[in-house]
Amino acid sequence: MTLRVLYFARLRERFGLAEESLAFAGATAADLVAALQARGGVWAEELAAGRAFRVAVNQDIVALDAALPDHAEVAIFPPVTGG
Amino acid sequence: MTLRVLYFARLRERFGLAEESLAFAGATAADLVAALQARGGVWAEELAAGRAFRVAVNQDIVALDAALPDHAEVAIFPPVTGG
Amino acid sequence: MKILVQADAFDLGTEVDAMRQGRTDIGAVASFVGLARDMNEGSGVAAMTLEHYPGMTEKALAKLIDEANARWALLDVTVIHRIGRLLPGDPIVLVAVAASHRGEAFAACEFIMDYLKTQAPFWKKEETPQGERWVEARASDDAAAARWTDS
Amino acid sequence: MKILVQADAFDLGTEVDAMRQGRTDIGAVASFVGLARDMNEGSGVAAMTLEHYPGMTEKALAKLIDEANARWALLDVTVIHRIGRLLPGDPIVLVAVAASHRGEAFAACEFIMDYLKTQAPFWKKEETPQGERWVEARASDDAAAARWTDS
Repeated sequence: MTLRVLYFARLRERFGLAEESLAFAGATAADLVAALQARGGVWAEELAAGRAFRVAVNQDIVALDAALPDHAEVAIFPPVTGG
Repeated sequence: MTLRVLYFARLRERFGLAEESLAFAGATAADLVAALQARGGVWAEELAAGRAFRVAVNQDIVALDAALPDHAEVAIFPPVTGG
Repeated sequence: MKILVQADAFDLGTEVDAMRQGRTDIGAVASFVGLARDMNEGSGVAAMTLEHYPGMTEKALAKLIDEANARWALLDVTVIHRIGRLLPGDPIVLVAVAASHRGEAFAACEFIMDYLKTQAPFWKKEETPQGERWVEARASDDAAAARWTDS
Repeated sequence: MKILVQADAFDLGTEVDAMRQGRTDIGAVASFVGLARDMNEGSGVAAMTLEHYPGMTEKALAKLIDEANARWALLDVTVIHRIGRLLPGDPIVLVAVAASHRGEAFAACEFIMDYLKTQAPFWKKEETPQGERWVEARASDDAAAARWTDS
């Protein structure tokens, strides 16, 4: 499937990337995170188990076991700090 | 002792009196209330045991066993309903 | 700290701006405005008149604010309560609390309102189609104030 | 209901007056303004920049308000959150809730703020003498939001 993946705030800066289009063979948010970790470097570091980040699918925050629909807009970002 | 006694809101209207100066022989707020009840009529009715009213001495709400200093400003009024 | 008992209307924006003016240490302002409603206890209310106990009113409000300051780290508090005749939609009371953080500001603002409702000597008389009537104190207001002594 | 995400400043008085305009059924308006402080985590903050996730932000705020409406009988809600670069003393966020009675207004206003702090996709970057830094999420904010699921 094809995904649009967005990064925000500290993760956007660390990855040097705000957005990408991704051909993806997995099923869940956890599979996507694993695929991104496999890139190594800052990706492995920031998305390591135990690091705090959030995943949103089509603009709703989801748990890592959430299924990803084709053409989903997936966003990965640090815990929010507005307000 | 001499007291200045003030009445507010519904009690002021029922007693037909906003303020009076009173020569008083008792010691506590309860004694004053008993003296006023002894007037009979609306006084006995409004200040009967079980009726909700408040007593303030020198502008602080007090319990009925509070002592009354000479020349105290005593106020008797219904439970408050501002805000 | 500012305490006013007045017949005139007040303006929430003006009061909160005055608290903030020239300061950069305030992180949170919680505020409350109570308004006269057109309906109470099931009947229409055309107007209300607020009576108070001059002298004690200001003293009681200052005591509430002192107690809030003793409980929470506050940067500023404003309380304004109107008296006299008010129409539905008119603002009656304003409480605004400035603090570094929101938890303190919210708690102190609600505490002051809850205590004001049971401790400050104001009384409301309503004009209804059935005639004038004094508003009765509510058990729910006593319960709201009691919450703060349990914690 | 009004939700705005904007770079421009907002005015508390104007927003609350807009809620009240022409209504006589509102008895209580609880409101909150969060402001940029000159100090955080022990160091001076010269300015901050707020980033957000366009699209999701509005959706997340609407969801918070829907949840507040489901929990309490509310008459109107306004939420405004600023984005972009802000200086100490600048207002960041406004939440105002109108209801018939104060209990609902206070609870919903604090609920919306607590959830906004943990659910709405905004991020703050501060300018300090030690350089720029992203603000870290606080455990106390998670705890504040969790209170509402325990009750």
